[in-house]
Amino acid sequence: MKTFLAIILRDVTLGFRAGGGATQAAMFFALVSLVFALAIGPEPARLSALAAPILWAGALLSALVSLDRIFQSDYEDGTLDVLVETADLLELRVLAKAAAHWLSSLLPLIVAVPLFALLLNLPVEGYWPLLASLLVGTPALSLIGALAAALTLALRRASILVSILAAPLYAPALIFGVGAAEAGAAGAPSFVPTLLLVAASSLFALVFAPLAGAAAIRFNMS
Amino acid sequence: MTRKQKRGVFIGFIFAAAALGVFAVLASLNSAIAYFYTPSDLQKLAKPPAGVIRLGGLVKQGSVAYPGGSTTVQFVVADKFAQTRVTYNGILPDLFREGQGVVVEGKLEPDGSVEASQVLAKHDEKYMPKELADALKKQGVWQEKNAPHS
Amino acid sequence: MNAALESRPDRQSRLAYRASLSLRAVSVSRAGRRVLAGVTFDLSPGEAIILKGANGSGKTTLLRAIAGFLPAENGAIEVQSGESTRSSASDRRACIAYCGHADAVKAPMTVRENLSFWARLYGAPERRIAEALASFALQALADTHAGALSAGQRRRLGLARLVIAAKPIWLLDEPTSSMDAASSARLVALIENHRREGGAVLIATHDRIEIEGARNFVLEALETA
Amino acid sequence: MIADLANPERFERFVKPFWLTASALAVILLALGFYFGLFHSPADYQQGDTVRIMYVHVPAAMMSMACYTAMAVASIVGFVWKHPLADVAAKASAPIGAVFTALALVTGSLWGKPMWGAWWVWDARLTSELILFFIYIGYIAIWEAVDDKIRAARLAAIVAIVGFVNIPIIKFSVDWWNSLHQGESIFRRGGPTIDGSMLLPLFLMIGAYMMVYAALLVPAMKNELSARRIARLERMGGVSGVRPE
Repeated sequence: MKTFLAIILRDVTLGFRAGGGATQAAMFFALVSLVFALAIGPEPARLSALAAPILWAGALLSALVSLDRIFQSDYEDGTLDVLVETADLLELRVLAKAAAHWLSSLLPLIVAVPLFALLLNLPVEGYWPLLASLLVGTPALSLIGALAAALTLALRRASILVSILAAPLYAPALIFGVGAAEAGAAGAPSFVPTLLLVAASSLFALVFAPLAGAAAIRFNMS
Repeated sequence: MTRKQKRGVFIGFIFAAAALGVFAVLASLNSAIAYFYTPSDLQKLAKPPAGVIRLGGLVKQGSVAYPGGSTTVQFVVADKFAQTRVTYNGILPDLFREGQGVVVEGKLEPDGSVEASQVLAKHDEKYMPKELADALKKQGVWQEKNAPHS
Repeated sequence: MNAALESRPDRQSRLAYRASLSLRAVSVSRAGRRVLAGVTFDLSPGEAIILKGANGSGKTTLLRAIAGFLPAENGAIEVQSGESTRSSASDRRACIAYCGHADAVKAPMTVRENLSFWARLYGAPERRIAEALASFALQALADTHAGALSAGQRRRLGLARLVIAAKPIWLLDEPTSSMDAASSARLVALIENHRREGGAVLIATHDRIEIEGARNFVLEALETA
Repeated sequence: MIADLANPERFERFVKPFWLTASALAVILLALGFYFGLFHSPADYQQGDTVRIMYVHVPAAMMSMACYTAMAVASIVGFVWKHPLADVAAKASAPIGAVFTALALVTGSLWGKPMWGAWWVWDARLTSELILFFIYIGYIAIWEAVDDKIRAARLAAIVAIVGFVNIPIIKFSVDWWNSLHQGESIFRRGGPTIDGSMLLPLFLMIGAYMMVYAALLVPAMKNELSARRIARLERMGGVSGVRPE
């Protein structure tokens, strides 16, 4: 547990230091939101209807662009050797790396969501459902992303392949996440059940990502 | 903790997560997560949803009308408990007819009707030669079971 | 075992237990091609082996196979420690510290932060960080960002991990690359101390390295095809 | 015995009779299926002649999932028992399955426009089938990206096994969610809801697609086995042993 926390702490620290990329993910998120807003035009009604999908898509894209950071640098500088060498359970290391990715790349962005929701004219009733669906659903992005990153860690210029592998598995979290945010905003009775499906996406990712990710790392180290 | 104990705890943790995930799915399946709202769903909403919605149900028998002989068509989409009026200006799919299941995409108007931008016909899983259907109808054993599959 | 370690205050007995390594007819393949075949040798406590061989002869492959990163296709790689024989990769790792080509050093962190992260991973007590700094004369650089270190200084920091890990068997891949003479001498001294404590060392290198009583092995192409 | 089949020549000799049979059956069944489907089956009481798209669409959709299942099973076998033939079978299945998936999507789209009134809708069945296509792409991409074929096989196997979760989702999507896509009409309780006169061409086409899969799989596997052997011969480098100096 102590080493688990130590790895998370180190990765989060590295993420926020110069060149760490955590701020890059947040800036990318801002950029995506801005680009969508510009493309859709200033009409408030259209923007407010699309605010939740835009912010979810922005979170997903920010996750995708930050994935190759999860294992690549550790692989290149030899840290991964040490992480594997000292691991009782490699699965827990993968879990720690995914948690660190979520904390450094996605949590700051969720914190910033209310601001962007304001810019995109999201109705007040939509804030809590959107934040809830992001909090429950984005762990799936980090977990699945860690698996995709583990699969491609030995490849140079893997960022596109990482996206190709991760994106199809992101679909349930995205679809149900947006669905829950919209149902919640509309006060529809399907809010809670949809949110449960978002949670299920994260939980299933929690089950298979560490197992498959650890297997992928073992094969990539050999 | 030894490695064996850690592994035991981890496996327990994995199973717990999987069980929770299955539970979440089952709990959510009890209430329909629809591609569309039904007319009764729309009535139950606390606040009418902004933007584009989808409405699914049966085209009510005898409700299809072309006011003013134009291309604008009006009809009523109904389920067992409620109905919603729909206005649409455009080409209807081949399968559109009274009694048939449809999914309508459009904006919910303040008066509770839907201004459709697209009308989709829902097909059921029944496949039958035309001649056979006609024969059955003639014999009077034909049953209208075109309700959307639920 | 850790408890026994903590109870001894003297620096001499950093090593809590001894272990010997034995390879029996080990063959290893990479990418479907056999790289090593019939590798057999023993490494007992207090011993040192220097492994030479041309580029591509499989030195790194052998070290990584022993460290358990890649599987041996045939044969047995075993670590004997006390009564127990460890043959699986994960069991072996408990007795092995591997320093590869890459230093595992994180540039944005200071020297001390790097060391204390390793200390966490290996479950080493805090005081060993100071020992590690001292063993490679890194005290003055302790709060420097690792990114500002020279290649040789980075290498020293990377090798200081051995002090933190405190494992009986060291596997060193080109440890003296980009090191100056003084640093190399420090490494040799560290190795000598490790052997006195009962540790064993396997070094793969092109460089000349003078280690008293070390056995020299060569990896070279087998005659039979 | 099974290990010997990893040799391309022996593999070819062993599977040649199967391949010839499958190819012949594929041609015959396709011809019969098209004949019955286009000329010798009735128009539907609601869909008219558009129903004939079903004879191309339904088998393609079934095979898109069957190929994936075969690929996942072969991946598990390759992962656990490390047998090259299983890796090769999994790899060779992927492009065939991807083509079946694309065919199902395209023919479904052609049917959807006149019937539903839209080329494409984002309902659960269509979306999950599209995701299947992207998983195939990801699987093929990782094979392409990793040079070392043994490692590529293991990593791709992980992708295939993880991606398998999508298969039950496709299958049961029409039951779990209120989808626009119609429900199961063949393998359902109470028997098929398709009239017998339409089932005949449908089953002929399903059989034909299976034979097409087998007929395409065998040469693809053989090619891959040969490519592997060539790669192995090219890489024939020295084997090192250790000796005291």
